[in-house]
Parts: sequence; C-alpha cells; structure tokens
Amino acid sequence: MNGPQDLGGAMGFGPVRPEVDAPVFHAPWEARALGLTLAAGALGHWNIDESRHARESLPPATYYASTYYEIWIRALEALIDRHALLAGEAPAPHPRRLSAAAVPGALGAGTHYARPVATPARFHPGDRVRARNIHPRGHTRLPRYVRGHVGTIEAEHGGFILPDAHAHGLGEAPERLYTVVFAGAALWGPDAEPGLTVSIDAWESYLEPA
Amino acid sequence: MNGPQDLGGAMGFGPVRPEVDAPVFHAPWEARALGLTLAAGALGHWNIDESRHARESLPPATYYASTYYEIWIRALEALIDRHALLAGEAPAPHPRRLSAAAVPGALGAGTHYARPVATPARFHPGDRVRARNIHPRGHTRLPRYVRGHVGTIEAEHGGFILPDAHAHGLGEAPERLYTVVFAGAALWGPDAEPGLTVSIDAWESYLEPA
Amino acid sequence: MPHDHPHHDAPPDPMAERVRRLEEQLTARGLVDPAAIDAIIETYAEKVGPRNGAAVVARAWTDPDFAEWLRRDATAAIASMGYAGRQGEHMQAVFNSPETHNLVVCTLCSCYPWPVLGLPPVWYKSPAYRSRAVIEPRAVLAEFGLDLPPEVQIRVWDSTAELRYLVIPMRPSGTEGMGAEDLAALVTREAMIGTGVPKTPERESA
Amino acid sequence: MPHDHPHHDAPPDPMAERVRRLEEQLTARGLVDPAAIDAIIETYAEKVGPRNGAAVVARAWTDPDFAEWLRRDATAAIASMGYAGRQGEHMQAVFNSPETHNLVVCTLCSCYPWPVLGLPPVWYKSPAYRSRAVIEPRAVLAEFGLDLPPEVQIRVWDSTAELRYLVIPMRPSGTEGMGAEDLAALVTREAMIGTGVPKTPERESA
Repeated sequence: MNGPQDLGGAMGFGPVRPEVDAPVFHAPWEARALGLTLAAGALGHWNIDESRHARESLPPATYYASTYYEIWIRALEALIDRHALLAGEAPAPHPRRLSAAAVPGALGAGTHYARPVATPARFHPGDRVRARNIHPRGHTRLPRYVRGHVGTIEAEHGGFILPDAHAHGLGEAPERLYTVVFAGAALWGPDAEPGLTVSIDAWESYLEPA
Repeated sequence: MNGPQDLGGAMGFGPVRPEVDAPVFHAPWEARALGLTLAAGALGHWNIDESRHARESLPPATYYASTYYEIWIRALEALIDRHALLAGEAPAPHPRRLSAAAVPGALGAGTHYARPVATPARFHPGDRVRARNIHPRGHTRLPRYVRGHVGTIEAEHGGFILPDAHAHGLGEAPERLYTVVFAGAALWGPDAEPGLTVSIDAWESYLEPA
Repeated sequence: MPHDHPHHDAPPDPMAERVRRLEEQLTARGLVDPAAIDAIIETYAEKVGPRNGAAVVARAWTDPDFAEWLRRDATAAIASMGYAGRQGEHMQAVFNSPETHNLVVCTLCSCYPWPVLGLPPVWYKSPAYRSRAVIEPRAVLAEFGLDLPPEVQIRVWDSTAELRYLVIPMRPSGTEGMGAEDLAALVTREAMIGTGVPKTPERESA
Repeated sequence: MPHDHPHHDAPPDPMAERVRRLEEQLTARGLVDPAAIDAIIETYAEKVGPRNGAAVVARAWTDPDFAEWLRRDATAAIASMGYAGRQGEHMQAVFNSPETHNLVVCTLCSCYPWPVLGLPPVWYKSPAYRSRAVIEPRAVLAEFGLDLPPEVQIRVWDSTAELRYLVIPMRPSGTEGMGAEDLAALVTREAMIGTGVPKTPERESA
C-alpha cells in the first residue's frame, strides 16, 4: 500500500538527528515493548509481513507522530485484536508461549525466509529491468520511488517468501529475489545528487524486462 | 517539494465522510481564521504560492493531524514571522490594510494569474508529453503521481505565473499552461480503476515531448 | 454549543485561543481591521455559496446559447451572472454526458471555485478525498451513494494550477417543463463537484 | 529521571501505562511469560550490539581469507564468529572502497542487522533518515559530520527484503601494526551503517 511507511524521497521531515552514545532504550517501556512484541510474535498467529502491514496501516497522522516502539505497540494491539487473542475463553498457558529458557534459542535461530523455487530465473545479472508501476491496496515491499524506473540486475538470491501474499494469509508464494541497482538520475531526474546509485531487493513479480 | 500536501494516490486515510447540510464554518474561530488569512494576505507581503508553500512546509505529523483551517493558521503564523510583521516598530495602520468597505471589491476582483508569453507554444492539443521526473526541494505544482508518465495535451491556456518561481521571490516567470490528460492505466498500471482518465494543469517546463 | 459561556464549563479551544490572539496582535499593529474580517466572513457565510453555481447550471440547462458560452469562456459567462472574483478568476465548465462523468479534486491543497460554490466542504479538503479521488474515484463515489454504470468513463480534474472547475451535470429526466429557478433547486453542491448528481423532481403524487 | 519515583511527581507516561497494561493482559491469559520478556531485553541490552559487528570488521581487516568469505557468504562467515539469528538470517557484507561509499537504510520500516549491530538507533528509524537517505545521502552524511570527496560514489542499499546489510568500512591509515581487538575499538556503529567512518587511532604523542 502507498501508506505512511513509504518514505523514500519524501520531504519535510527536517534534519536527521544523530545521537552520540545513545542508550539501547530511552525509557523502560521501550524495552518491555520490544520484548512483548517478540514474545507475542512467537505465538505464531501472524508473521513478520502481517506485522509490517499492521504498522503501515496505522493512520498517517498517528504513524508520523509516533516513535517506532509506539508504532510497534499500536500495531501489536491491532494484531491481538484481529486474531482475537484476548477474546473469549482460552487454554492457559498458550501451547507456544515462549519461555525464558527458550529465548536464546529462538533469537539465535531467527526465522529463515529463503525457499526453493523450481522455475528458472527470469532475470540475470546485467539485465535491464523496469520496476513495475503497481499500486496494490495491500502490503508490498516495492517502494513508490522506484516504480516505473529502469535499473540493472546486480545479483540473484534464489527464492524468498513473497510479502505481498504472506502478509494477507495467502501462503508463502516464494519468488526469486534480485538486487536491482538504479542510477540516482533514473530515480530523481535532474534533482539527483551526483554520483549516486540506489539498490532495492525486488521479488521477480515486481520487475519486467526494460 | 515532495511534502505532506502531495496526496494523489496515497493510501491509509480511511473513507471519505460526506457531510449532509454542512455548515459553512464548524466553529466561530474557523470564520475568523478565514478572514484573518485573507486580510493578512491583502497586505501584499506574500503571494498565494508562498502561502501554499508555507502550508506544505508544516511537519507531516502536524499537517495530517490538522484540519484545513488549522493548517492555514499555522502557515499564517509562519508567514508573519518570516516577514517580521510583528517585529520592531512599524507605522500604523499599514498602508495596505484592508478596510471593510474595500472587501467586496477585493473579493470580487480576485487576483489574476494569466500573463502574456511571447514565445510560441512548445506543445499543441493532441501532442504526447511526458511529465518530467523532477523532485524540487522548493514549491512545485507537479504532483508526484504523474511524474515520469505520458499523457496527451488537451488544451493550451496561454501564459500563467509559474508557482515554482513565484513562491520563492523569484518573480512571476510566466509560462504557458496546458491541460494534460493521462489514462488511469498510465498512472496506476494494472491497479487503475477501469474507464478512468485524470488531468492536471501543467506549466510548460513540467513537460517534455514523449 | 449548549449555551453562550462555554469558558465557564469547558477548557478553551486551543485553536480558538490561538486565532483570537493572532487577530488581536495583527489588529493592534494596524495590520488588519476586524470589521474587514467581519465583512469577509459575511460574504462567504451569507452571499457566496453553491446557490450561485446552481443558477449557472440551471441556466445552462435552459439556454443553449449560454451553455455554448460556458463551454467556450466560462469565466465570462459566469461573470455575466454576477459571479466572479477570488478563486474563480479562471473558470472552466466541464459537462457531464451519458459517456463521461466529471469529478473535481485538488490533490495538492484544496483549490475550489469560490464564486460559484462558496467555501469547500470539510470532506473536499480531507486527505482521504484528495488522495483517493485520482486513483479510485469509483470507490469514493460509492461512499457518496453514487454508483455509476461501469460503461461510464470517469474524468478526474486535478486542480493543480489556477484554473477552477465547475461540473455541469446532466439535466435530470422528468424536468422538461420546469423553469430555471425550480431547476436550480435540484442542483446540489456535490453535483457540481462530481461526487453527486442532481436531485430528481418530486412526483406530483408524492 | 531525577529519582526513582516519577509517579509521585509527574503524570504517568501514557505509553508506559499502555504497554504495562498490555503485558498484564497477555500474561494473565498465558500468552506471554514476563521472564521471557526479561530475557529478550537482556539479550539486546547486554549481549547483542555493535561490538559484534566491530569484531567482524576488524577480522575482515586482518584476515584476507575471512574477508573473502564475508564477500562470498556473509551469513556463514559471520555465524562462524557466533553472531546469527533474528534479523540477521540473510546477511550481505558491502565493502567501502576509495571509489564507493556504502550507506544502508530501510525506507519502508527499519530493517537492520540485529545480530551484528543490535537494535537500531532512533535516527535510523526516523522519517527524516528513511526519506532522505535515498535522495540526498550527501546532505544526510553532512549532518553526521561526514563530507565525502565529490569523486566518491555513494551506493545506498534500501533493505526492502530480508537481506540485511553490514558495511565494511575501509581500514584507517596509521593502523598497520594494530591487532584485531584494538582495531575493533575504532569501528563505530555509524561506520557499519555508512553514516560514519572508523575512528583514527590516537597518536602516541596525544
């Protein structure tokens, strides 16, 4: 969706404010928000793509007025509500409740998103491709600022779970993933900074031959 | 600028809420905000393009959380500050202070933006043109959603003051203005509603032959 | 508001306070005259509103020469009826047809033809309308209760310059004998933006 | 905070209250275990942070075979040092050179290589950084005090998928005799994102 998360090339947000010796958390609740989000995610009711879509579905005024941990908490509340985790009667504890003992293993293993894809790659390093001009109402990871523009395939990474499907309960639908490099002038025209290239990682269905 | 005002094609703002028998003003302060903005504008320290740029330069979180009259007032404060209208000593009343008696004439006359342009028109009805892929840091009236896309000149309207210059104290720099029509599928690809065309009014320097 | 002294019961509206203070400062400096502000407000609260546009539409329906003038030079045709000025300096009339429905938006701010329609409604200025009108106008029209047949094309006019657009809707059927004044009563503001169509006349038996 | 009892003097932070209530509800339902939350917090507050990435960089500077492995298979090379897992499942190391400076951003959210850098700093997650890094990275770098020569190309990596990027900066001059541990102390978090470069070693005379 062309939501508030799609920030590449947007203007008006002011300077970047580097922080020297920044603490990991700026308030105790931020730490709890992190832990709560990860522990609730471990229950398996949603995946990372559904989480991201819940965050970007916040009203733009809320999204831009919130710190990132606030965005996480508001989205977590939406996910809990959508999946009715606090509704009705339920067995306790949840069969997949994360224990403290399981934390190191869970964080250390992570979640792997690579999946085999049997069909041959449509594109190869060096190919010129155009990012398709799509405007899906649901989740996508193709940012607006590259759509319609031509770049070059730099690498092919094999198959990965497609967020556009996975975020909406439509399965993993894996596709090959490519790193695509765009000249700054291709993206931004005469207003590009000189000597700039920008790459994205794009699923095969995001691209067409140029 | 690619600011919060550039809303065409953005998503996440929810449904449109029609209002039956809407009052002209929803609070007395809205009426005062309108009158104050127009009366202050009549002093001649800024023009409509500088006003629009002041509005779109509000922080995005503020812009999206504000009603339109709030946006007007916040921008008016910024303009008053930039032009130092409340600073130092000043003759009172201002030589261009709008009187009640002058209001009907001023509103009835309006401000005309057409200006003669001596050079011949570069484009003519029926010509295919591409909206240029520009990303100016300052004011522009070329929305992001048409940039890079091809449309057709439908009408040529003669010369008009160029907002990109006028907003920044760079004079009127008039250029010919064209109505350019885009097919929905040109703008939005496969996600366009069927049977849709969209036009913008574009200054000559916003366009290039397609 | 339930009574005249809200400040006794409720905290003051921060925007009301802010605007009041700004007006005071500008007035004290001799920059604005509160009487001029009153006159501006009176203009748009009482004199200039969508009844102007409705009169233009009704005349276009009943006077083919005027309709032709409107198509050719809307600013002059509309000014001949006494409607001119701020935010209507450069007018364009766009005519609905059985094939094409017109819809007006300003994605970049809230440009609107004040002399014929008055001040824009809240929804016209809202991010929801401004963002969606150009990408999913049918979905927007559905929220206004307007479902156009799929074969009707939608033409959206994004008011990105100083041209201001007035939609001339199609004359409703069943209005053959009606005069301009009765016809004008059928023309809603929404019909002149394109988010609605004119009302149909009440049947005599109703 | 000036003391341990902010609730006696200040109104409670609404987000703190909201998170506390949510944790209580989820805990009461048997959905989360507060001890697991403690363990997660401890991991990122104390164990996993940019010192991990700095060790990777320093080893790449001192061990050509490791550097080559990093280029070829960053996930495996980094895992061999014990850094792996959540938000680092698919790693890519990108090497600065005299010709090219690399900069990492996630315009769509705040993707970041946790196992090597820990949790992202506030600025990395800010709309200002996410919006500007891809269109005016030189202006952004200037706000970090980094002015690259105009002939240096900037390559921005927008982390739009599950690949996570670690910038391997150039080894500073004057570090020829230094071992991996001392070198790691020069490697800042910003240098591994691309908004900075490593510190230079303190001169002995300083």
